[in-house]
Amino acid sequence: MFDLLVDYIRSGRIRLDKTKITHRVAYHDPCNYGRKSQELFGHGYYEEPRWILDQCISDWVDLFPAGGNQYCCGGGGGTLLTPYRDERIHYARRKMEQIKRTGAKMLVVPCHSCHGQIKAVAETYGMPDLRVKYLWEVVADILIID
Amino acid sequence: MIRYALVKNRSPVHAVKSVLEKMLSQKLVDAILAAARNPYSLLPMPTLFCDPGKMEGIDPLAPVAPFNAARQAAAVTKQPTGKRIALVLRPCEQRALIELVKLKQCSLENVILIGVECLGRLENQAYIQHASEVSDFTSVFYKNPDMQAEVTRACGVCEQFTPAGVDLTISLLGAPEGGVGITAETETGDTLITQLELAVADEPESRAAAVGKLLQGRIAARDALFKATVEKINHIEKFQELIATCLSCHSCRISCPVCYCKECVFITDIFAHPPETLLRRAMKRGAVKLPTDTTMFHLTRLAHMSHACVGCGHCSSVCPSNIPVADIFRTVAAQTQALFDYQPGRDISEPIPYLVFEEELSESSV
Amino acid sequence: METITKRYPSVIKEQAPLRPINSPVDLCMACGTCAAGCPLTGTKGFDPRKIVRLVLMGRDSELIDSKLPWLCTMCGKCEHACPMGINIANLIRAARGMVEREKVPGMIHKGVELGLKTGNNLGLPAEDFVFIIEDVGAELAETPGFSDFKIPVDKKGANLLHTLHNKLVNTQNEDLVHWWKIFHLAQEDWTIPSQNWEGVNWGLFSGDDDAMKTFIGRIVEHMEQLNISSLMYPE
Amino acid sequence: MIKNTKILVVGAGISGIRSALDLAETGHRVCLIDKAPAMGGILSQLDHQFPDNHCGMCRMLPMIDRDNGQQFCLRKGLFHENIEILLSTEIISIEGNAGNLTVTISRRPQGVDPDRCTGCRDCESECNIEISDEFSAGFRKRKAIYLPTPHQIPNQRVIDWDTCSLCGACRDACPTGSIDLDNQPETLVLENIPAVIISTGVELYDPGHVDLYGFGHLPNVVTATAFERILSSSGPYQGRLFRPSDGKALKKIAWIQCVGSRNIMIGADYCSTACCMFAVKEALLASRKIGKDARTAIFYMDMRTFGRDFQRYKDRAEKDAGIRFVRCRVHSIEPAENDKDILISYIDSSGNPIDETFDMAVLSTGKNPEFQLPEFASREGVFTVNSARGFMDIQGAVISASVASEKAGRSVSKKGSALLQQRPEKLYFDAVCEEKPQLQIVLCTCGDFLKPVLDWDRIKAELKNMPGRIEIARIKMICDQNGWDEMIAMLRNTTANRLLLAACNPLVYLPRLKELSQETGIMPSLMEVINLRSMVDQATDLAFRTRAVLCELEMSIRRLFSHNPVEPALYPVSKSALIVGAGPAGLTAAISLAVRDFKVSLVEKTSRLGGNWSNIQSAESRETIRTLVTEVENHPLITIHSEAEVIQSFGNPGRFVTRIRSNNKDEKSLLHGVTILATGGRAAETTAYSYRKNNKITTLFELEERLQQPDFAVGSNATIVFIQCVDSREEPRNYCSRICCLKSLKAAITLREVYPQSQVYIFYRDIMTYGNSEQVYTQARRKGVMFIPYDLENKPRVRIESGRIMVEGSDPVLDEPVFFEADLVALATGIVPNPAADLVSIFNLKTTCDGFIREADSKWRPVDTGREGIFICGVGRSPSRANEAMDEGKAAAQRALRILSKDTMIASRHTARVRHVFCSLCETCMHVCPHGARYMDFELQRVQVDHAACQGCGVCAAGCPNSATIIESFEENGIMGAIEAAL
Amino acid sequence: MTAFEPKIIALVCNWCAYTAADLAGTSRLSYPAHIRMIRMMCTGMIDSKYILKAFLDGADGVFVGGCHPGDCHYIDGNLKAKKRILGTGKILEQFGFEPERLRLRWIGASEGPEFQQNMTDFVTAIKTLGPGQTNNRMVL
Repeated sequence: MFDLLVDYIRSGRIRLDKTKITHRVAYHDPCNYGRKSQELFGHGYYEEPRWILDQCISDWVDLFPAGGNQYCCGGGGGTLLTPYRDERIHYARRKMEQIKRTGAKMLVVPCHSCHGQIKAVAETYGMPDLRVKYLWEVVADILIID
Repeated sequence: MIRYALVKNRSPVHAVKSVLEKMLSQKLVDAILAAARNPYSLLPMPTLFCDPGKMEGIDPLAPVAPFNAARQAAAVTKQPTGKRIALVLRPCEQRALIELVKLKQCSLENVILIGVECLGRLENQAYIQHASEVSDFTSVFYKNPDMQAEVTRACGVCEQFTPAGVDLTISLLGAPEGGVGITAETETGDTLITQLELAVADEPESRAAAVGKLLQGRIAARDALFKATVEKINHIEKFQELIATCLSCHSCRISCPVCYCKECVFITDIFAHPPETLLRRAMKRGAVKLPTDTTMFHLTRLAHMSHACVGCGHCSSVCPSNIPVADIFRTVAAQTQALFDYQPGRDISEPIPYLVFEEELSESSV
Repeated sequence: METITKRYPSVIKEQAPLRPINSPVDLCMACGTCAAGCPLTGTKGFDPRKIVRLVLMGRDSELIDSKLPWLCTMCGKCEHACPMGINIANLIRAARGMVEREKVPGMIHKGVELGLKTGNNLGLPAEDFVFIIEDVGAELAETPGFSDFKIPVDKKGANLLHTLHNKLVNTQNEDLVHWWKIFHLAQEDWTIPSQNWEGVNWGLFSGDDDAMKTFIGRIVEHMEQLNISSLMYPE
Repeated sequence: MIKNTKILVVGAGISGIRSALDLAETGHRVCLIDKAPAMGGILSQLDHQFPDNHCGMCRMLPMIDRDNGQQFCLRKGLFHENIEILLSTEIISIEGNAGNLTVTISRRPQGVDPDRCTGCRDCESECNIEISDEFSAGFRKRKAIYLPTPHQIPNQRVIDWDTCSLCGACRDACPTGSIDLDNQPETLVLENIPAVIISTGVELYDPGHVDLYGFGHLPNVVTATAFERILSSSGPYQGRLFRPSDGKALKKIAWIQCVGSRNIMIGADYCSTACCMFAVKEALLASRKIGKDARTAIFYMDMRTFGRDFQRYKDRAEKDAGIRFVRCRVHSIEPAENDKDILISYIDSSGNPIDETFDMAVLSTGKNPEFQLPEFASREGVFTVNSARGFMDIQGAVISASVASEKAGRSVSKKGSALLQQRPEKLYFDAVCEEKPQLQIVLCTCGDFLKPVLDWDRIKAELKNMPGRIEIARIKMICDQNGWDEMIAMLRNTTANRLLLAACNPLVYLPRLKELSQETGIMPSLMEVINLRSMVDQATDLAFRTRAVLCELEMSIRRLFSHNPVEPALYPVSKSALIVGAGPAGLTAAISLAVRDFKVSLVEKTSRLGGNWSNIQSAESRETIRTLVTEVENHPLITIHSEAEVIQSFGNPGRFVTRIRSNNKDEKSLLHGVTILATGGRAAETTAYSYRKNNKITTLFELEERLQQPDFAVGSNATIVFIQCVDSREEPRNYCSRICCLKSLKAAITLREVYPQSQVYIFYRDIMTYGNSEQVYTQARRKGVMFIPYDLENKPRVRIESGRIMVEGSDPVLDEPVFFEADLVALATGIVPNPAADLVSIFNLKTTCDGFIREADSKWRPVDTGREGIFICGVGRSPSRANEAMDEGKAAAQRALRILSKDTMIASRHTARVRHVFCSLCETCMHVCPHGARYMDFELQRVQVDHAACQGCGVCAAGCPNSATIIESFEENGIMGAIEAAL
Repeated sequence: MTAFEPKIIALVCNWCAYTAADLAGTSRLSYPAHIRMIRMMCTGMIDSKYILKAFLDGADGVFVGGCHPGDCHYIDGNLKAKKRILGTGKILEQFGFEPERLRLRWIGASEGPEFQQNMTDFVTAIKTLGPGQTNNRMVL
């Protein structure tokens, strides 16, 4: 998926308008594309999404810690499908604090679980206006249509 | 347990003499060092007795001491002789002796310490005057409280007139007419009381009161002296005024029982300046008084020995220039001894302050 | 399912179910790194160190019978810093797999079963699915710049097989279009299967290896059938 | 090609310095090289070291023949006649055979001529390159031309060729033309090198390699070395505890242990040994500096306080300084909400998660797992110091350095190319004391610098007024070769017997005075150097400045005239040793000395050699000790006195007389030059945990013996419980015995191997597998041994119920009680020293409160005692493992060789002298002497000074009321004269 | 009237304070030129006579710089010095010398800035106290 987007952008098959998003955006590394991928396939997708973001947005920031040592949003491993909602919300506190601290208005994730989880708990953590977008959604939003 | 025995005789002097004679004749000791008059002088001098028949002039109670006998006591106990010696000393002498033991100048091995309660001593001339007038001046002195006025200034402010830490104490305060109390403070002393077959008794009730009264007076006098002396020395100029007449004769240091040096540093090469040094000094300052280092001498002596000063006052007694050396020493010593919580002669196991250092490495600085 | 590692006698633990993931559980020094790093520590008694300790003590069943494995997201942060390289997430997944299927909480197992039966975790029939995506596709075609957009369903020989996360099909249809826009503009040769389009492998979550294999097998089958060279998988 | 019969020591850190000095002091010539431009290694960055929180590095300097080296702070540099030092130098290759190596070295020029550099710093200000300064751990920036350490002597700048752009700005700015930008390294081939010692130390792990600690990202996460700089007054904040990000005063600091250690994922299956204590020390120092507001915490796995005094040190840190010890390895470090503080999440002892913010986190970084020794380190004839293999504390490094010197020295002497040499030159000069003192003053005008800033007419005139015969000469610049030659030429023609050099930094000149002395015949002790330059720098107006200079001159004049050197008595050295105790340490020491052709008398209390160790331990260790015993028994130079003990001893280093008595009451006197005490220890006894109430409850030592019995058996399903730290690491026996953990682990592994069905539990407080022995711990876990930590409040309990042994405890991880029926319980009772009170009083030494014989200094002189010539090693000094005890034996032997290798004991300058005519024998001096260098001569009734042991500190002189004791060169009249002159 | 330029004697230990002074010097940390430094091998070598002599000869202050406790090259010479200086100071105090004029400080070899600070502080303190009792007076 990352490879595909990188390929599209790099080869010029799609063109992006970097001026469209002006507010601050934060990026969240999903466990699956990072640590899990690193463990199973020997490559963690850390650089690729960041390169894509560089092409899309001028003011995007990393959470800290990010990459291999990032915090899980709390929605992975199928927990969204379990009835343990309170625990899941509690789980997300670290991630949400990180997001809050960046002052970003939008969080970009490349994962459906993270997307679902963060959207679901944003209000609990006092960020009802936080927009959560898929990485490809961001790309799709700023496509230059001839 | 402290045992009190009462010895009665014609006079306290005879009572003491009888006990000491008995000690020698019963061979409880091989020798006794005690103050005694000899046929040539009215002044009792420390005398080493081996024959009980020779103890005629013995008078350890005599209110006079031409010098502090600690040095003489040390002289007879410097090296072990294998003989058992009893030392009859005044409290200040005995305390000085303890200091000398700590300074390895003598040893108390095989020594029996007999302390004499001392109500003070008179200056030599005053004593000779009285002694030539009365036959048993010692008894007169103890009977007559007014005689206190005549004791030396050092004795007048001495609050340690009762011996402590000795085997036997000979005391007069509270004892009935013609008698002396003998108290055993140690096991050795206790055995001696038994061996001498002394009559054990309850300590007279009057004793505590008498001791207390004297002590009170002495403390008051001492504090007054401290106050007065501080006023005289609390600026180096005032102090120089006080010692202006010092001849650098070093009598004070020679008479001092705890100034134990074989030779004083002030007569060594350290202070024997070559002419060019003296000239250089004069050149730099315009003028120098000779001999030099007088103030230095007194301050150094304070630095070296004030922690060990027992307050016997002999330094003042011997000073040809009437400098109140003892007043200065006692006043300063009170400070240095308090600083190190040190009391000279109190306890033989109490180390000299300059020989013990904090084991715990504290990081504070002065 | 066989009983889990009987810690003692431990000779047989090499064959024990919680071990096959090649996890050096024995090396644990109970240092606390995992517990310190886990956002869940303290929640309902959860703590990755305890999980490892229970396994070490041969008390796996206590772990399996609890809901602890289901709280963990298997995010792997614990093992990221583990100085002994103990693979705790896999331990959790193995534990999940050993739970009696009926006791699997929530809709995971149901989803798996539906998925196995119908090809997607929602149990959505193919016609309904094609209807939904074509409806969304038609909507996109009304957007400027995408007038010629059409969803290629079951296109043979396409370059790229696009599977979908069921929630986009189910409740969040509006998020379907992002990729489509990109594909369209990139002039990608892509296709969506009408059957077995499920892009989420809940077998991974339930610890059910067989189910997981079946799901993957189906996708591979698709690619072979349709002669498609690459796969776009949402997870 | 350079023929160079020097032993090469590579690495001038603490180990290298120790090795170089060891060899230099035994008469070898040494070349000490380091690739850095300054000496000292990592210790140059540490002002304070555990376990006393102080330095004292100078205590490593020679104590015998002090005049061969310097008498000032070792951080300033090392100066010794027999040691040549090459900095910025690296080894390229080592060829040849043991005993005759050819070593190729490459030496980079330093760029600045030390003779010409005046330290003006103009070069630095002109340099436009700025990089992070290594010495200050990056807290400061430095230029490409810079001072590597602030304290080194000479303190001229060097050029960092790696960053220098060769722009030439510095060269143009230099007023004395001392900069040369030719950066070609010089390659030297050294032939005939008899031995090489590798003491390069280890590299530290870079925590920036992992994404866990935020190192490099969060400015308030620093390494322990960097924190050391923050603590230092030569550090970035002059010793005040500020934090880097915002200069906020530090209050709350966390130490994170095992960063880069005990982590098999990065290939670090070892413990870095020193970091635990290092962290405790830093926390303690920080707490003291901060005061009552300090909140310090150490996050650890096992607190490895395995040294003799370490546990009490840690306890004090905990109780007195309130340092919090948190048993949790930290996962990662994050910024706190305000982005400046840092956030640490951990679990407390009950498993509760806690988030805590700190002002700063300090990472206890260990050895870099990627670090490897160069290939040539394994060559024959090349000896590697253990501290170059793994991180070590100072004591360990110092001992291992002496072990390497012992090996190198032994190999050299074996090969017949021994370099032992008696010093040729004549130290004491004829009849100086008979001559009239005459003084030559040499004033260096520092080029033209001093001419205008002083009133020279007045100086001349005033000097005429000063007492004594004085001549004055002015030389333009004595620090350059011309000036120096000019001065020597002038001094050769003078009749002066005293010299006052008024120049600049005296520390630069002090090491050269000996050379000057040989050229001119003036005794080194009759020379003085004063710093004219700094006086001039301080004072502002001419008159004031001139007066200051005159004062200083007169002060020195007065002191020089007071010097009155006398020749002290020399005495021959008895070339034999007495060794007490024939355990591994004693035996090793005996062999070390015997192979060097010194006679050894080995006194052993029991009838058997080998000590406690001969019947336990691994087969390999048993074999080692058996070989050692055979070797000792068969060595012609070793006389064994078994079933004998020492009853009396007196004498001085080089000349002791000791009486020994054997069991059959025979007495014998031995004359020997040195004494080595290796009195050993034994298994501690216990009454805890129902010991002896059931024969299945044994001590660890008994179990070890039983494991060797062929009939040893437990049931195949047996449950075996080990309990560590029995009666240890708590008062009254509050020390770690060092050996028990390893023994228990090995026994547990054996049991698990023999009885795979068994269950083995180890109750422990902290597993003390420091260094590579960590691998044994890892292996034990891999073998399925179960570890259950306990603390003093929660010890396991052992009960016997109708013959069954019940062990109860609790598992803090699961926070649950645990309960076993045990088939075997092994109690790790630890070791206690053999009673040594008699010996200690015979030799006038001291013991610790636990009865171990106390060394002179636990860091710098670990195998010396307070008395020169008497050495200690093995368990009698401190708990140690057999290999460590044997190392100590070697180290002690090496120390002893300093004395044995001399024919006569030579006193150094500045020793004390007693003027017997004044001495009152009060013994104050004897009491205060820190080196036991005085004794009462009962025959002569005199206090005598042992001139070899006397270090000239002068405490005796200050204690002596009438100056019966004086210190040469510090005579009282000289100092009093100087005071007079100063005012 | 000219400004008061105090005369100060500093008795410093060879191993630490003297080294720190050297470090201060080479680090260009200047300190007042009123200080006449006398190098001792150890502060434990300082005889009480030196301090008395200095004050009697007109010193306005005496500074003693020794190693931090535990750092002493000779084990505990600095602690011995501390005791002696304490006693000597007490005596001087009796004769009107302000205790502030005699100062003992621990300065480590690497503490160049501390040395500078200590010197500056001491000179300032002495200047505040004014001339000592013996300044320009005849001492017998």
